[in-house]
Amino acid sequence: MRLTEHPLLRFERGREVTIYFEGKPIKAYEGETIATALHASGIRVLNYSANEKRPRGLFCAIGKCSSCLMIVNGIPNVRTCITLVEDGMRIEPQHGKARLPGEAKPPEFKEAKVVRADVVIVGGGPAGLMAAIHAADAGASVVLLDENPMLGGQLVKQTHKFFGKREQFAGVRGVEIAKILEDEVRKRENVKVFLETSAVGIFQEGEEKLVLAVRNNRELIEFRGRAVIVATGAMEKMIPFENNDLPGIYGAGAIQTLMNTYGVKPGDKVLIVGAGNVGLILAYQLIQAGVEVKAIVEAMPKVGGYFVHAAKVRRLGVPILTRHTILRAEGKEKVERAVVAQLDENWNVVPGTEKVFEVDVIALAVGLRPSIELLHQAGCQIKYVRELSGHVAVRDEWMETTVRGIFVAGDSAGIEEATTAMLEGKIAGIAAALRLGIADESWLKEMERAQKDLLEFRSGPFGRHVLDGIKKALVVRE
Amino acid sequence: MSKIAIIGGGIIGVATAYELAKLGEEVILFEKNYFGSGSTFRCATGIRAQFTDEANIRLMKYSVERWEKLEEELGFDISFRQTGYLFLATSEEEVEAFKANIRLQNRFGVPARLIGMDEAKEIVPILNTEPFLAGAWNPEDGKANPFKTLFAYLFRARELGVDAREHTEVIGFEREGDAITAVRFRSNGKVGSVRVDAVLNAANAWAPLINEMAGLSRDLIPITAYKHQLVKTEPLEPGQAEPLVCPPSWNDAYIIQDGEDGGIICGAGIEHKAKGLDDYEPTYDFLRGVLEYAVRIAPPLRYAHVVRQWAGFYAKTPDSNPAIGRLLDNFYIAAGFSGHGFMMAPAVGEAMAGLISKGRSKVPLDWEWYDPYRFERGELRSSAFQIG
Amino acid sequence: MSEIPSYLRNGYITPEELEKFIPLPSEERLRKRPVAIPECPQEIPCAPCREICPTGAISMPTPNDLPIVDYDKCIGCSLCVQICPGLAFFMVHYVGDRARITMPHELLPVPKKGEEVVLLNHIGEPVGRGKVLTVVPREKSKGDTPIIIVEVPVELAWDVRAVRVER
Amino acid sequence: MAGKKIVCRCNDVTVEEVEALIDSGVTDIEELKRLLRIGMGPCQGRTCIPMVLGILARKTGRRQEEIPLPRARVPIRPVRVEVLVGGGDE
Repeated sequence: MRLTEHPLLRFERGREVTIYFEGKPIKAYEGETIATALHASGIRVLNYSANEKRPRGLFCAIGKCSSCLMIVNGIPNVRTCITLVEDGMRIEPQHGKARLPGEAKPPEFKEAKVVRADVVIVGGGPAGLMAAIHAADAGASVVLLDENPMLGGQLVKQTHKFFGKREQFAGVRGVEIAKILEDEVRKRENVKVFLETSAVGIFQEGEEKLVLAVRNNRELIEFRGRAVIVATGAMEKMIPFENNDLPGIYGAGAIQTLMNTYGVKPGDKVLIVGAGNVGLILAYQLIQAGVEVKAIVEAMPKVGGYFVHAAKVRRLGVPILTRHTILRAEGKEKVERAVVAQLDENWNVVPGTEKVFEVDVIALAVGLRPSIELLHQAGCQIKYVRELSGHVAVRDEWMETTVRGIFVAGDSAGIEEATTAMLEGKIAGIAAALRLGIADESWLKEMERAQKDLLEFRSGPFGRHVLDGIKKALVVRE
Repeated sequence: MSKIAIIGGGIIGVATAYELAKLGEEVILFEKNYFGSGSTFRCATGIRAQFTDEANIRLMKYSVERWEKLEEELGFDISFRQTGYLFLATSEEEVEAFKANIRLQNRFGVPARLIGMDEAKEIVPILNTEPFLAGAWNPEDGKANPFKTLFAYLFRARELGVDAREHTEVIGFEREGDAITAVRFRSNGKVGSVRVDAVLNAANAWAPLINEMAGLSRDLIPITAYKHQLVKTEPLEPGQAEPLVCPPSWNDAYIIQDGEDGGIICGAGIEHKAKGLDDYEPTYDFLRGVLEYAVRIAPPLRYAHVVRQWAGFYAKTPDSNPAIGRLLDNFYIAAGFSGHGFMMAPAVGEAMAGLISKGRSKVPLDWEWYDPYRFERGELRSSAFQIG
Repeated sequence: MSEIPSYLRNGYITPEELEKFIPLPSEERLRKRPVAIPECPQEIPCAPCREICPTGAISMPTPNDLPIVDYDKCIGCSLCVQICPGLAFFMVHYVGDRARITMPHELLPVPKKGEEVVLLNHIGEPVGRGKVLTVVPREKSKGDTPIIIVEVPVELAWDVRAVRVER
Repeated sequence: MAGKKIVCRCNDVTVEEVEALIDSGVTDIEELKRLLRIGMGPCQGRTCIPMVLGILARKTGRRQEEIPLPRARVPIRPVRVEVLVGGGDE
């Protein structure tokens, strides 16, 4: 199930190690997650749910959904989708709620490590990276933290080339853009990067903002700064259908992680739900990884993503069933087939139109929503804006939220594209430096240029929708 | 039949509404936010009769008896479990104090007893026995789900005709002399008014504002909102820390396993005065401070994950005992519970309903002890211990 | 539902529908030398084709406009095919009773020059077999996309848009 | 055999359970959350809350804009107790 060749990607695996699943040895590679290694060995059921004991497997692959909790070295509730393998690890599936180990030593109380900077940026995707580059160039000291072991956010899974203009990396693959931006960030001495570091809360302590974070699931770090830029990206939406929790049903991003980050095939035959850009791009990536895509179903009467992405998979033989929905997943402990049906104009299932697809994977690409937990927790005003795909923080033209000194950029400000995320990141980075009195006047012009580029990018039919949404999310400051 | 307005849709207000309806009274209940949003849903779920003074012991002994039958009476699963309270002593002096308390509690029928650490470890498998000398243990103490309890009362109250309105804020009273004749309220931007025969102020932390509307001083019942914070872990298998476990000498720190989802709730007396009645902001010092105690009480807790931290109010009076009784002609109060409202609600609701409807109640509630005018007279009670 | 264009309902576009958005070259032009055909009927914010074109043959006042190729200026260099992020550019060249289709090919295996491959139409149906004339591997491509030139019967020039390599 | 439509993975709450409670008159998201224990498991509401908001909007005819989002709390992702105390030094 591990990919050895790929038309666009090279997989460099770490040292081979052995982990034990229910006592059985399993081959794994350093640098990959427990769930990835288990998946590569064909293990789909990771736990049985808390109350109903329903089988559950990998779903989000980014540590958010709780579907992959297992007992690792005797410790329960470990998120195996973000925990890296270590030689000799003992892994057991969890059955229901966890029992803590009977005895333990009380841990010593220790002061947390403190890291200070002018600007603390949460999220090392396209928005966060651009924010870091520009805040740093404008004179600010910056710390950039990201949950993942590598910078780039979702860019690292994107094998397709980006749209836009050349200066916005048009025609360059997402994976390559990630490398370019990372190089730029690493070049700057006034940017410190903390990987595998999750922000878990923002506290306001006087003039200072405390971003509390956990590195490697082990170390508590207090990032203290005067401005915070939240560029935490997006999370996939879920939809209700029968047995929507069966192992073998994944968020599209999880499949991209398995396949493009770790080089593990998600399965052999896939049904994709959703013909937005994510679903279409995923279909193409699956084909590139040698996986058969049986069909894409889409509830809307048309392809929601860019036509050119649809055309790419159509000419490779993938049907797109518009006005269709998934009714249920079937299978004992994992997906064995998917049942879809046609919808009428009132979104009701048309009787007698059921189709069965024999698949072992169902990929959900039913949309993203902004990850706003940190902003919400920090007290920023939040508003539901349909055009931005969910709840977003209210902000001004400088991307500053209603809490002074907290800025937002990228998908966490509204679902768009990496290109707009980069431009918003640039604006937020400069704005933070300006707000702190670090950047000089000349940076205002640079920021206005980014604002103009954004407006141009958004001036087409796709972007206009977003512009309507942004109007609703905008506060005008005196 | 009189018409009685209750202000505050927390556990005290809703329980009293139910009890009044049982007595045949007409009740209208106002909650400015959603039911339970003030302090009830933010509480640590504990119920105990292990107090250190006669009034509270007797009241809670009675309340626990009501709790035991509440699920059946209300016909709703409220997750009431008598899993006990276990106070732990860290010094010989404390052991002696525990013994004295237990003697007092035993006098009023509370079956508390002193236990050794071996027995404590059987009751709480993840307990760290090493720092403690002995435990004060009452197996009849327990816990319940605050939200379900409130809704159980509410559903029954509504069946009995109570007009319970949420998102409806009381904005003033109409009075004739000392008597309140009508309540003015606002809901969805619209203002309304309803004629009433009596009013109960069950607004706890917000009670001084209601008193002011009735023409009384805000300071008559000096209630101060203190943020009492809690930290909770992910759901865990039941049976690991069921009782409320508290070494009082460790800044009143405690742990208790949620009776419904099994998450372990951690509290401590690390307190902050609220900046305002909308200041529910959890604080960083509490997050780390409470867990420092919690892992010393139960070291295996180190492997559990914290999923949330929140703050509620301890609506505290100067002696940490509530103000319960009549304030004016037809204006009553049951507020300032200082952290004990949830556990006391079955008894207090019944007592208040009796007082308002008939001028008396069979509930063993010491009206003098809880007299709302005691603060004005400067007669403070011995401080009630605040856990739960 | 009549307002939804059929290319969005189906996910592919026929030459007839494409021509409503983008004028197609004459047969004469198609026989002269390879000519770039953008199968790009949707206004999306994207401009690399215009930016890379060495003769300025692609007009696009703003990135959200459709690419309109001036077929007289187009020299058939294939840079647009290599760079197009949507893999929507193709080149067509009529040679006798054959047509040479230049297309991106980002799949494994990459065909070899001279290899016979299965020809696929817009919806992935096999419509015949054809010979690969040229392969520009990814390393040599100016747009990071490998491209191939396939020879097909001239009547399939507007159908064939992908190939399957069978080994 | 009809399968369950799961809204909340952490507590196995189904679409039908959410709908039934709304039908019984509980239409405040905060109340639904507490009665069903949605958003209180280890995923902290990331998967379920948006779906419940959608169901609530559909069933009550309210627009999503009108339904307040339950407050996100510290920590926004689960953190092991030992890390908060002083760093897990396994």
